[in-house]
Amino acid sequence: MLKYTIKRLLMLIPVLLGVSFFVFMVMHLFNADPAALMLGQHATQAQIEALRQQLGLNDPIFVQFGRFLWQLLHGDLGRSLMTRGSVTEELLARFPATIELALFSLFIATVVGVTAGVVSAVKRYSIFDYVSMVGALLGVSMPIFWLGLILIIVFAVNLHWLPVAGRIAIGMEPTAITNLYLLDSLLTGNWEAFWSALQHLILPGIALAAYSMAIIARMTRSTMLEVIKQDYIRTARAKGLDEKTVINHHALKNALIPVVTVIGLQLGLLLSGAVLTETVFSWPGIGNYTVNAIMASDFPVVQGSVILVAAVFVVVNLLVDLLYAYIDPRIHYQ
Amino acid sequence: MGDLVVVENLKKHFPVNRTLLGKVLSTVQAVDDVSFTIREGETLGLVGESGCGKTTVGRLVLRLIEPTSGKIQFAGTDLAQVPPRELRRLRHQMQIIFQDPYSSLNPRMTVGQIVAEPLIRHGLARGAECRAKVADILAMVGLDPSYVRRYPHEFSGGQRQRIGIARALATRPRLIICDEPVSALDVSIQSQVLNLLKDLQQEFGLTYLFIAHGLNVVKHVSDRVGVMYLGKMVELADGDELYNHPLHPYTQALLSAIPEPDPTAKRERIILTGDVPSPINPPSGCRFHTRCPKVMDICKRQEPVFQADQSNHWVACHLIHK
Amino acid sequence: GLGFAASQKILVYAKGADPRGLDPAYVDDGESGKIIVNIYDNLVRYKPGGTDIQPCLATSWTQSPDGLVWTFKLRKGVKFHDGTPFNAAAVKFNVDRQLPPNATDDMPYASFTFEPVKKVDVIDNYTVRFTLKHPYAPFLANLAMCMAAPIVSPTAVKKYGADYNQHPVGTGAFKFEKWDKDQQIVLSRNANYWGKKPFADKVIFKTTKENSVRASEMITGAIDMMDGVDPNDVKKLESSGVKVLKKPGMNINYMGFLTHKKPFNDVRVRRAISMAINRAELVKYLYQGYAEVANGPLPSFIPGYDPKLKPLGYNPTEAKKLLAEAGYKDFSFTFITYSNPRPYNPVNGVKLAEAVQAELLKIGVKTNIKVYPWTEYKPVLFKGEEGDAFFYGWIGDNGDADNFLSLLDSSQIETTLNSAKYKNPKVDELLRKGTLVSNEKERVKIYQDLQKILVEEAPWVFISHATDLYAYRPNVKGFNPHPTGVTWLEGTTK
Amino acid sequence: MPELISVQNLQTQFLSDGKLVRAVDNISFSLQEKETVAIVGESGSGKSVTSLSIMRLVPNPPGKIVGGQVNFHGEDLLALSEAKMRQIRGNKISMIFQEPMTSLNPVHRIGEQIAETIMLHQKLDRAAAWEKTVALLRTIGIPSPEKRALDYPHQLSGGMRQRVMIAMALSCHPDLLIADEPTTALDVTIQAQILDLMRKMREEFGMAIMLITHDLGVVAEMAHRVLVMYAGRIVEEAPVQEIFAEPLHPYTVGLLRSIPRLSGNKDRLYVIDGSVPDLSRLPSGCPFHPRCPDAGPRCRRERPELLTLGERRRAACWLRSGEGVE
Amino acid sequence: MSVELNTELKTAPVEESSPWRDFWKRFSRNKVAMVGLTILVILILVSLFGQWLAPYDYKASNMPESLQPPSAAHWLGTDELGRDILSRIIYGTHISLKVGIEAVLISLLIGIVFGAAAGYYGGVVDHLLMRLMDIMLAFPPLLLAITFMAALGRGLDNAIIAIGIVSIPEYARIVRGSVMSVKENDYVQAARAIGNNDFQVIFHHVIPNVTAPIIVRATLGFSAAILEAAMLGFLGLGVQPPEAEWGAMLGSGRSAIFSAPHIVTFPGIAITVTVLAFNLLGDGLRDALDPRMKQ
Ligand SMILES: Nc1ncnc2c1ncn2[C@@H]1O[C@H](COP(=O)(O)OP(=O)(O)OP(=O)(O)O)[C@@H](O)[C@H]1O
Ligand SMILES: Nc1ncnc2c1ncn2[C@@H]1O[C@H](COP(=O)(O)OP(=O)(O)OP(=O)(O)O)[C@@H](O)[C@H]1O
Ligand SMILES: [Mg+2]
Ligand SMILES: [Mg+2]
Ligand code: NI
Repeated sequence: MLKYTIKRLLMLIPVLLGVSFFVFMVMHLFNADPAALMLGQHATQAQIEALRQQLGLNDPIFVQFGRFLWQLLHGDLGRSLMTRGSVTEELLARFPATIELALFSLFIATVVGVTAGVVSAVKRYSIFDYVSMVGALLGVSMPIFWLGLILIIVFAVNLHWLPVAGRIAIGMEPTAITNLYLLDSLLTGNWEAFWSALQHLILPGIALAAYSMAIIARMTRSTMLEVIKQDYIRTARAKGLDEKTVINHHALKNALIPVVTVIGLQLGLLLSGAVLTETVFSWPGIGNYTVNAIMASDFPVVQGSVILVAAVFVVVNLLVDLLYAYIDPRIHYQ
Repeated sequence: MGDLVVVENLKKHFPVNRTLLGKVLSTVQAVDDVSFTIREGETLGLVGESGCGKTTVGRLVLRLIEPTSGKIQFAGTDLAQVPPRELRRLRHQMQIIFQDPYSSLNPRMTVGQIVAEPLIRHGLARGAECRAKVADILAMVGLDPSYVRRYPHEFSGGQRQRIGIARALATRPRLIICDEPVSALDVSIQSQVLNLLKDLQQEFGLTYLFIAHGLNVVKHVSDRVGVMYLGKMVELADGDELYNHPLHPYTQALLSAIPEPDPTAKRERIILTGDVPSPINPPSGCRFHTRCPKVMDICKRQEPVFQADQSNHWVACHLIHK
Repeated sequence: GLGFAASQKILVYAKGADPRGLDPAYVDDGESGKIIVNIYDNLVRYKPGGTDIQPCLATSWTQSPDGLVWTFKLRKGVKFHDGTPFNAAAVKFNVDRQLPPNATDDMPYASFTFEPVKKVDVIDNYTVRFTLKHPYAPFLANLAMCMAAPIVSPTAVKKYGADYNQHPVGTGAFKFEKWDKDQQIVLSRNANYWGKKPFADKVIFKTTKENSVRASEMITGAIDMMDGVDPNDVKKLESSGVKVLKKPGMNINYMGFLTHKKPFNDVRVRRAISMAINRAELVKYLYQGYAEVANGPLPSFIPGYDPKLKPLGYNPTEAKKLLAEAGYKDFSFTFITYSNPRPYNPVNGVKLAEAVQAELLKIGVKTNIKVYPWTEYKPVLFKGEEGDAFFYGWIGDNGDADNFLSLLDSSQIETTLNSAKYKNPKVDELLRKGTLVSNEKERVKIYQDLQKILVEEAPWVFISHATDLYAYRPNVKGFNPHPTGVTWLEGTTK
Repeated sequence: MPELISVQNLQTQFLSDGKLVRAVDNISFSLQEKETVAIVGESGSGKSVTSLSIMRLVPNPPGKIVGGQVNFHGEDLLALSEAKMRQIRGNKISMIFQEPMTSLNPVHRIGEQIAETIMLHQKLDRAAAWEKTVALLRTIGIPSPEKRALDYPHQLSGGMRQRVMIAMALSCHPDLLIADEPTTALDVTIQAQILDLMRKMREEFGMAIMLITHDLGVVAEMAHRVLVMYAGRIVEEAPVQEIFAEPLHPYTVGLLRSIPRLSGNKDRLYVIDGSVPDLSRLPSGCPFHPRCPDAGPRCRRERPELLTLGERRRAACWLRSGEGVE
Repeated sequence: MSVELNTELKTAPVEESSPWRDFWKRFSRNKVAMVGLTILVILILVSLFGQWLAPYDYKASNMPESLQPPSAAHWLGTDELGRDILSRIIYGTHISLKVGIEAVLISLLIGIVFGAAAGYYGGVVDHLLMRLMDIMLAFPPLLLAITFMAALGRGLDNAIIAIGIVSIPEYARIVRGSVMSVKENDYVQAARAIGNNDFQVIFHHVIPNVTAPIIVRATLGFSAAILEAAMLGFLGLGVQPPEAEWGAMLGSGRSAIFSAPHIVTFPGIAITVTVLAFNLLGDGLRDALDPRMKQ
């Protein structure tokens, strides 16, 4: 297992390298001139040219990529054209918000999705089954941003049940430890903040989770149906085990194995879905930031955030694979 | 009659574990140094337990997979050497029938297309002539020629096996490899197919390499029988000779393990202990030594030679060749 | 912190985007300005509601008769938030860092604001002298701007270096406390403020990107005030008990013609198109009344505005006639426009273009629309090759007429500013005169003449001045946004 | 010997693809204590469904037991509550399945899977159950059972897995063991090992065995009595010696003659024409009549009942009814 | 000839059938899938004949009638420029279906070639292609599409290309997996045994048998593509005005969400219904094409 882990970690290097190269190249197809962008409306052509020279934009592309990689190795993603801030810092400042939202959504999606999937499979063709599967279909069919707007109108503006936008009520921020507000407020025992953070998470969390929840529910249902048909389930029943044990002890773990992979993939989708959810809910995360950067052609930021998200995605999938190996003893890694 | 197929020192090692850079770490020695001949018009039976390399031998003989080393002579041509284009031309002389009647027919093709394809590929017939030939062949294997438009899934296992046979027969081959053609069939259907194969052999003078793990079936159809264990041929002899005087302890155990459908028959059973070892790391010396009831010291160290006696009974065992 | 004590007085101001930064030397966006004015003071400051100048860190000033030397007396006893004293050396530091050779290329407002400055001298601890290269009438107004001119703490700039943008230190009514990116910026009361003591203990500038979401927060009471109210939301806000402030904005929303090439090098064609557009209808429906029809480039409250100026009126028949005269039958041309809303055009460039397109169709002029995102738009405009006409606008920086009118100065063709590539020696001449003359009356006269020429020549279709829309909770008092788009919040109470 | 279980008029149906399949169609038979009865028949003839019906494990939907009784220790199993039935499964009646590869749960250790049954039915605590598990594994000839108990199924060979299945089935000393093709998936030499083990266990535990297979060799070797099924029905029943010596039903006759034998000659084999009928579209009359060389008009018309012929024999064929086929 | 014909000839089913007919039989039994198909057929008709169906010109603005709620004259109301929303939605159908079809075609064609090559040849080819796919898979799709858009420039065609490129890896993977498993089938061996060359084997025997998962993925791909295009439209990266794309309608209409909620509601419903129809169809296809549903 350890050897496998190391091997997989080594495999990350070419993938991440490829990812960086890919993004870098794509970004250089950009139409806009970063120097012109930095200088704003009073700039002259000469000034722009001077800045291009200074930024090394006139060097051959591979030299630029080499420089970019070298900086990347030092954790330096360059500076934003808009704010002049270090992209690494700007991203890290927003990353916890995105992670919190994505994890929370993943949590909702997993808990609700798996439960609904299992119950649907066990009570196949019941009302519950139909309702949850129709729900799941809607979940994969509705555009996130539309759902988000509707949730805001209904639950925040009309019903006043939940806050409209933002991460937490003004001034309630818990002492920063991880910058995940839910976690921080728990760690510091700040219940008021916890409650507020939770309330703020619910609507964006649901909007973001809807798609993944649906996928997970459908996936769980179908693998569960598959597993229930297996011989070993028949064996378990033949032993005289009651239905609950059969499902929970014998079926669920097997059914979850493929579901785990899907859940891992969902995190990637959640990170990218966050782009829109964050826009709609003014969530101060990297999705929102990236969209702004794209609108502003702030390409170091776009480049940095895409690399960051891809790296997270790759690492998460590595973790999922390891987890997979852990729950499925058949996968025997030398 | 001469030898249609001569196989010498045939080896096939599958790489199973590679490093990141593609270096092979371990191999499955699926077929290891096997030699035998098949005479024109005879049936050579091949038995052995699951995974011992029977299928691999069959595919090697047709060169559907590339041998690691060794020689395969078909009607005087060394198949291991001929270029692909020529090999494809040779293919109409040698065909194969598979074990699984479900996966061996392309589900998207009609019976007619399936049977006609080899004819068309080899330019043996086209158009109306081809259709007539297909009808002939179908009739030959006992299928109604009106079935040409149907798809394989509309047939029962036995019928599908006949379609497979029809496809193999289409080019009038000299050699047919039968890779467990009846293992997947019900008892009552099995006999239909076995009889058919026999009839066809008589009619066309076909040569069969008949692979199976049911020893009674093999005995029934074969003139000579080879026994394989873990990638090696351990014994090869005339059918009756082999069944009446098995020399290799494995053959003896195998024969005694077959449940005879006769409650009155009382035979001394040899029950082997343990499982077939992995072909990835086969035991040293004689590969059977880990389970052999008559194991000697030498068996663990030295590989026995595959040798024949006067009556052409080949065996690889230290007990025999002292 | 563990939240704010309940007794604290907190004002929450929601806006649409994070500032680019909080170092006035390095920013050029309105969002930054809104916060900067509350952290920093300038030497001079606009009077509430207009662009007249009043003392601030400078208590008084004198100008040499030739208009080249300005001497400022500075306020005594003022301290920066980091405890260092404000004095003449600090002022000199502030200006020097934005003058060659210190100025860097990415200081967007340095050259605009301090271009005429030759040098700055410290006369004594509380007296500072600016020497200009040539007389420049808007100089004082520029010193009141929220870009480049606010006075930063030299110690802090040296301390934080490139990161100063994130750690502003000024002398203003509020101290910078923290900045949660894209979420909020928290300022706290400067208890040692030299001026009127601010009411609020904390001011929070919250970032809520979507207009409608921000309005929703207003309705639910999550925030105290906001800017960037979408005209569509006004009714909903008002019906929810929220107060909506409508202030004439310091901007101009226009459609420019590329005057250096066919067909719009012909003034008749320009005039014809101008007359074919029913601007009143645009204002009424597209902007739902939250804009004023422009009679020329200047908003009404800017000195130099001419209430008597007659714009080219809506007259499709005349327009057709003019076109025929100029020989343009079956006329068609291409607009370029931007994809996003702008302060002068709160619906976006596309919708405006589509509306104009529909108008022109009525006189049989067919048009194509080409859309660019904002950041790509400016370089395209600069090249002047794409399209025949373009949509654009201007937000005034300093409330000076020159700031608007110099957009048609032929010397500004070189920069992106004169996108219409309009060249008229008479206009250039009048503009030059306007910056040199310091007599108010004389200046107004010059600019009024100038505007008459512009209306006749029609390099632009002057469409509208967008109304700035703000909303605030009814319990908020003293919320008084300035026409420049910023709001000093020290007097705001709740 | 006293009767252990008696199945009467058992009927099980499936609804598959909109068609009704009478997988088990009104069959009756019984097993004595300690007796081994083999059920033979071609694929799809209803052997597995019969055994699953006794265990009440027929997947529902699509299957359903629609009639009959299964008397076991004086109770009708089909009428028991689900909870009562669970106490019988794995305890009084246990089952081994054909596929040793898939019948064990891949994600649990084999020791746990055996111990689970023991804990459930014998109310033992974990440690005691584990001890018993290890002992059982030793009995079935698994080397170093303490270590092997911690293995996952995929770490064992097919033969070992089937042994584990047997150990699991025997862990509570059942009165009846149902073995559904326990060796079909195994190699001949391994099959011999397993059959040998089953014989030993039969002696040691003294349970009755219902052995399902289609391999007549296995039958000859293991069974006391044989039931032949065809298309969901029992067509013949006889003690093992007699059925091989003198089969009564033409299907049994054909079956016996169509298998090639080691001792047999190399002539053409006997052929039962045609193929097993589709259970959802059974021919009228005797379901075997289209393939029967001796069928007469009556066979096409009327379905023959299972008639008792002689002391311990039954057959369902007009030829044997004394009434003829005309 | 001495081989006798068997009686099984007589008992075998006689009716002519084909896999497609069977498939259609199974499929048409699935009511939900039929609903999906019906909706799609309607949408396709609408997209083909939209010009004649739409009550107004989708780009004709009429300022005095802006932001009207649904009424008899404008069934779904009007937008900020007074354009008829129904007409715009009808017109948008064409664009959405175009996005779906073209994006899927792009990813399908490239994906099949990559996947078939990787799956059939294995080894180095497989390794190289799949590492490339891994790299692309490392990006969340929307983000990757946006990145491409940032580079390619905005506009519908670029959006379609971006969306198409982004899902190539998924198709390649599916095709590769299916090819690898189909390759194991004896009929592929048989095809080689009767003298087919690689090309013939791949195109006659392998590809036709991997269509089921590809078709299913493609139907779901339509919906994914439509949703992604809508997202790009929402962000303002999609079509050029005054074209009517649903996502863009939603995006530009969201400022009026309080004063005229209908201008976002209807395009939202249009997207949901279309995507739903594709999903229903995809589910139905999956069931109907599932080999386990065959006997
Ligand atoms: N393509 C392959 N790659 C790796 N190993 C293989 C491959 N094909 C066969 N083997 C291995 O080679 C050995 C021999 O396989 P083969 O299929 O020839 O056995 P067999 O005697 O036909 O078995 P069975 O009776 O199960 O069909 C087995 O261990 C098998 O796992
Ligand atoms: N889950 C099921 N759904 C539908 N039909 C079923 C199901 N299980 C069994 N059947 C049908 O019941 C009939 C009897 O099946 P059964 O499994 O008892 O046969 P068998 O004699 O055990 O065959 P085999 O030797 O292949 O195991 C078959 O025709 C089969 O199609
Ligand atoms: Mg084989
Ligand atoms: Mg069975
Ligand atoms: Ni003949």
